Amino acid sequence: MLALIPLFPFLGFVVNLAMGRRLPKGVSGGLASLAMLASFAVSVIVVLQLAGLAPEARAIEQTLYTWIASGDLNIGLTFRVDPLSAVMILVVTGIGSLIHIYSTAYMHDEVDSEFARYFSYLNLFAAFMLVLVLGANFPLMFVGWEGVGLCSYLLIGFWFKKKSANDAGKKAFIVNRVGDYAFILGMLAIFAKFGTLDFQGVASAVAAMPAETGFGILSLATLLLFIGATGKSAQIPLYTWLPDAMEGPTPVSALIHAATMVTAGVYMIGRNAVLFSHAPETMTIVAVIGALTALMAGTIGLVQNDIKRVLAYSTVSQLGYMFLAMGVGAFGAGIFHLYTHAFFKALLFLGSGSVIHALHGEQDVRNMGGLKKELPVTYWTFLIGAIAIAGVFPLSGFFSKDEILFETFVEGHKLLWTIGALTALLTATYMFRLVFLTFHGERRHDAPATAGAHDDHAAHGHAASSHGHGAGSHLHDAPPAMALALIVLAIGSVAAGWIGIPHAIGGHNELGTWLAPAFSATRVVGEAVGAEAGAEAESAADADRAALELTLMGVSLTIAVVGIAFAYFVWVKRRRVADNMVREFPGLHRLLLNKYYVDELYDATIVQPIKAASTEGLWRWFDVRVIDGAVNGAASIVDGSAGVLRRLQSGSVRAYAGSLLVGVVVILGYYLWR
Amino acid sequence: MPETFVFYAFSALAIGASTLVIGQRNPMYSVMLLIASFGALSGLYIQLDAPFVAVAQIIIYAGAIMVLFLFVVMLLNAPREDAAEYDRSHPFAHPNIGRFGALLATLLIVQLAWALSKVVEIEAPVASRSDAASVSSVVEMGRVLFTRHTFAFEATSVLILVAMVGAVVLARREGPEQ
Amino acid sequence: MIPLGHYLIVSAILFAIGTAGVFLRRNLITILLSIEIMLNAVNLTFVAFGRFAGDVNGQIITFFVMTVAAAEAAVGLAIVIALFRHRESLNPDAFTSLKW
Amino acid sequence: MDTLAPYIRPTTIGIMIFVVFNALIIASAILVLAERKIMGFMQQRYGPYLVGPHGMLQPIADILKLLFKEELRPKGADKWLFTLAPVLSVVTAFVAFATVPFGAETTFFGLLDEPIKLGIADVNVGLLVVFAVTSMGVYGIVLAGWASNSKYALFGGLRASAQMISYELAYATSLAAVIMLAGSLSLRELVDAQAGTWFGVIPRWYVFLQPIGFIIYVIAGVAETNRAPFDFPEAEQELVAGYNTEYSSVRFALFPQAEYINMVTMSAVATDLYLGGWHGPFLPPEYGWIWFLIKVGIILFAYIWMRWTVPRYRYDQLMQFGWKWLFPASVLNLIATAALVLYLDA
Repeated sequence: MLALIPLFPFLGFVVNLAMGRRLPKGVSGGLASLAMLASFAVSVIVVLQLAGLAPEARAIEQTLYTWIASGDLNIGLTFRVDPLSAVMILVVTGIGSLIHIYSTAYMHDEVDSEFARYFSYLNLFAAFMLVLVLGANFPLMFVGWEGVGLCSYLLIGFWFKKKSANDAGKKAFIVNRVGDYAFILGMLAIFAKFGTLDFQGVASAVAAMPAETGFGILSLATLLLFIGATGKSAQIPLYTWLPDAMEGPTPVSALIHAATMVTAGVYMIGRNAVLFSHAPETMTIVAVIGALTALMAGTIGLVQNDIKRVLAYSTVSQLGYMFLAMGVGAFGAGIFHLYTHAFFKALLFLGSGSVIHALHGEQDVRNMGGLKKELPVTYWTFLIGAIAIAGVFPLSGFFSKDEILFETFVEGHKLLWTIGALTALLTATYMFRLVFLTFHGERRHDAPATAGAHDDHAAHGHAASSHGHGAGSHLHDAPPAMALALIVLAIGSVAAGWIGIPHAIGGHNELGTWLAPAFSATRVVGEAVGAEAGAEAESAADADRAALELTLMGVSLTIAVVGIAFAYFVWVKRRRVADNMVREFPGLHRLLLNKYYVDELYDATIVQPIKAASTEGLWRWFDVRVIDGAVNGAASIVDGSAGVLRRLQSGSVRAYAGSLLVGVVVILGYYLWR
Repeated sequence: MPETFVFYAFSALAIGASTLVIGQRNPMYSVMLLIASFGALSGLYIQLDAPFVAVAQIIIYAGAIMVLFLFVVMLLNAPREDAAEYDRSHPFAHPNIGRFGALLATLLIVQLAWALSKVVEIEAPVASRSDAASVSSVVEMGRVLFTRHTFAFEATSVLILVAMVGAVVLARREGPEQ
Repeated sequence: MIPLGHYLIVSAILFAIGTAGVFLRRNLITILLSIEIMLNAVNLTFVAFGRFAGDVNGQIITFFVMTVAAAEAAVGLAIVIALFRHRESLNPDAFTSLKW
Repeated sequence: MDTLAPYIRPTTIGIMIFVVFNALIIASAILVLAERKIMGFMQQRYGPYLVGPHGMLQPIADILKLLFKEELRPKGADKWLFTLAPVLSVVTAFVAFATVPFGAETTFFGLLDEPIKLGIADVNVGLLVVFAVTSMGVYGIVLAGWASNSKYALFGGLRASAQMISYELAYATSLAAVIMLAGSLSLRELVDAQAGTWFGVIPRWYVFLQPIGFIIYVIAGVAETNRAPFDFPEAEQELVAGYNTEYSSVRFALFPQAEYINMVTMSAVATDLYLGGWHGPFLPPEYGWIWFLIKVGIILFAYIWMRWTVPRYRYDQLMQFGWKWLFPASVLNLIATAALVLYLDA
């Protein structure tokens, strides 16, 4: 049963890969979407089964066969679904299917073979993501981990004729490698420590021991794992690939770089909640990194002009939120935010995608504006998404973000809370800056399109030719398939939060209680750590805590409103203010515009040295001298020896007979001596 | 005693004939002398209670193989050995190599002598069933040949076939008719 | 009867003669004849040992040796003829070049 | 008498050798005459008629003539081999008869107290010995052809060697069939295996079991003895006189002598193998040798008859016939016989 969930997309991938170029678009695209829907259906069934079980016993396992068995290392190809992975598979398959459907319309201008290739990649990605989520042990998860990395490379570089796309793909791949390396090391450390790689086994083993004080093996392992997570989930220091990943098709950005893949890191930490919660050092680091990332990305997002880049940075900062939650031990809150974020970020991306689609590849907000009337569906859905992410009651973003902030505060990290609050402000501001620049005000098509826009245009080439008229004349709104996805997601972004309504305002935080067992150790030692989750549940009951929560809610709500108002004031009322600010602080502006020069820094400190080393050392010296030397040396040795041995081939019968006789004498002598 | 005398006579004949075979330049004589030596050897076989082998020796060697040699000698009209002309070019012309060869030969002889000295003088057959009849019976020979050595027997048949084809292919005159 | 050693000595001498012939003669036919001598020396050894071991295996092996000798003679002589067609000579040193 | 006992057997054997030797010589002499006479009759003429009554003494005249001829040896002929060749051929011819039995054991009407077997040597592989020695006979001709340094002689020698090698195969194979039937290699046992009759009328001769084998044997025998129609080594019309072109006087005389003796040997062996040797009706075993002589005489007559009636083949036809018909036929015959023997034993 479980195996079917990743199997369906995989079959779709195989089919599309094998015969996709011969299939018409409708078939290949429909096939892919069907595969996703099927696996979504299966996931729903599975989750219902799961819900049927007792809360403490919620886990369904399926072992296909023993994958690796050597010594005491025994790894089965085992899928396990528990409350946590249940949420994940729903998110992945659900939002994944929506995005598939969306793509059938969005990618419609591609030729058949490209279209099929796109969908085969997309299906493959989904399959790997599901393996990652369902894997019951580290190696299996790592398979999915690597697989989604591969797929993101393939999809980011989908328009491989475009150099920037290729570079972005390679960047994503290589940066991820760094994280994966750390991830492998972490796995090894864990195996060295516990002798098993099964999540349950590790969890129960850890739960048996007291929380680590100081920096020990646990902290090391978890830290390594976390570095892996930063690679996959775009945190400092490995976040730089995500903004560039916007080179890929917009649905890809939505699916991979907002909804699912980037959340893998968060999921991984949640999956090993017990382990992490026993390594306070790492937890602190996670929290700090998360907060910093959130803030930094938010500031950058404030000034970017590429609509998708802004979204990308907002993704980074939202992920920062999630890590913050994880770091402060509020795993439930983190996953909650992951879940809600999946909805509204996918919605935002798809909305931006429909905008770009309508404008034939225009991505620069400075060339947009006033699209409210032309693209009503897009506008309203986009607006909903923006409100949700800004965290306005009662949309989904509000609950999750607020829970995170509350937990942070409760755990006593006042500073981190402040940063979080500030980031919330920034979020509201740049999101609505985006909204206002894109949809309000007068249209600014006279402004010259950016080079990037032109490249994109070339990539979409036939897009322009297919709708004959250029930007500026009448635009058409999202076609039905896209509209469907947008609307569903909009509903999701509104309602998704309602399963996590805190007790303070009369909710029951179903999600929290649902997830609680997943973050405790195995049923046996469940109470040891389950206390934390349970504690949250019952302590929420007492009043002052509720009061605190309520005040904090108010604070964050006001923050959101203030941010929105500020954005409105600056980018709708007083356009000059923005320009003045730019003129006032040119250094700051340039710094932010160039993303703190991080890319340049990496390029100078890492890329160039490696390049030089491999050119001079590996190529010029090792390859040319050592390897080629060895090869040529062997050849010349053979040549020389052959030159000597050739003299034995005299062709003279007597010479041969002589050698024969030597052998006779020697052998006979040997047997005589014995 | 007569058999000793016969033995020495045959041995002397075989050795002398063989020596002469390699001792002179006319291949025709070599062939004839070799036949003589084979005859002597078959005499020795008879002394060893192997009459069948003795006769087969005559039939196969003297009767067939040697006729073949004779035929070839006559066909090529047996040119005398042209000793000198290649010797300068030959690698063995070098004296050191000649000395080495001589050393090798002496070594071989010494080893053979040594080996023979190691052979205890077996006066009588060691096996239990050593009567001449059992050893010389053709029936027994055939039985063993076709039971224990069947595979070798078949293998030799294949070998002969291959040799026949090979000989035909090699000796066929590739002329204009191909 | 005649001791085993005597037969062995005879066959050893014959073998040595054959070897010497292979080395000393410069006539392919004579060399082939020398090889025949060596084979017969071996045959004698086989038969002698067989007789003194009291079974017929020695004689049977002798037959196999004869068969091999026949095959060898046939092929060898064919080769000799073929070579003689190329060079009007039977001197092995005339054929030192491995192809022409 | 007892003191003589140990010497009786050797002396009898010596006497027998003497008798057989002279008998063979005389037989060859008779054959010379017989051949010419029969040839004459076949060609509607008298043949030799002057020397003695009905030219009976013609052979003696021929021998005397040859003895008094001058011995010529061509220049450049190989001295030793030229002399060795005829001797070799005639010696092999004589030796071949050594193991051929020609009569049952007899006491010569009580002259000897223990009976002896008529036949010089009785080897348990006698048949093979005959075969081996006759196969040696080819050397005489080949050497003669090579040694006399003449192209006709050389051709004769070459032909002889090729022809004999070819036909020995069929010859030996047809013998093998008989050997299988009798289960022995000793000629005497072979003959005794043919004693008695089937149904009291048909003698148990192998010729009735081996008709094909018998025919093959005879043909191959003719080829082995270089008789017409297979007399290529001395084909007059093509090579003056073949291998013995250059011979004269006694050396020349030895070749036909050897040829006739070989004929006798062939016939004797044929008699022993296929015609039941000395076994025959009406005569007591002591007189079996008379039967033997009769049978041999019949076969010899057939030889001569064949020579003067069948024309000579062409050489390639000879080879074709030998390899493509005679040899396969004999092999098939052998296989059939083997199957038969297996069937009867089982």
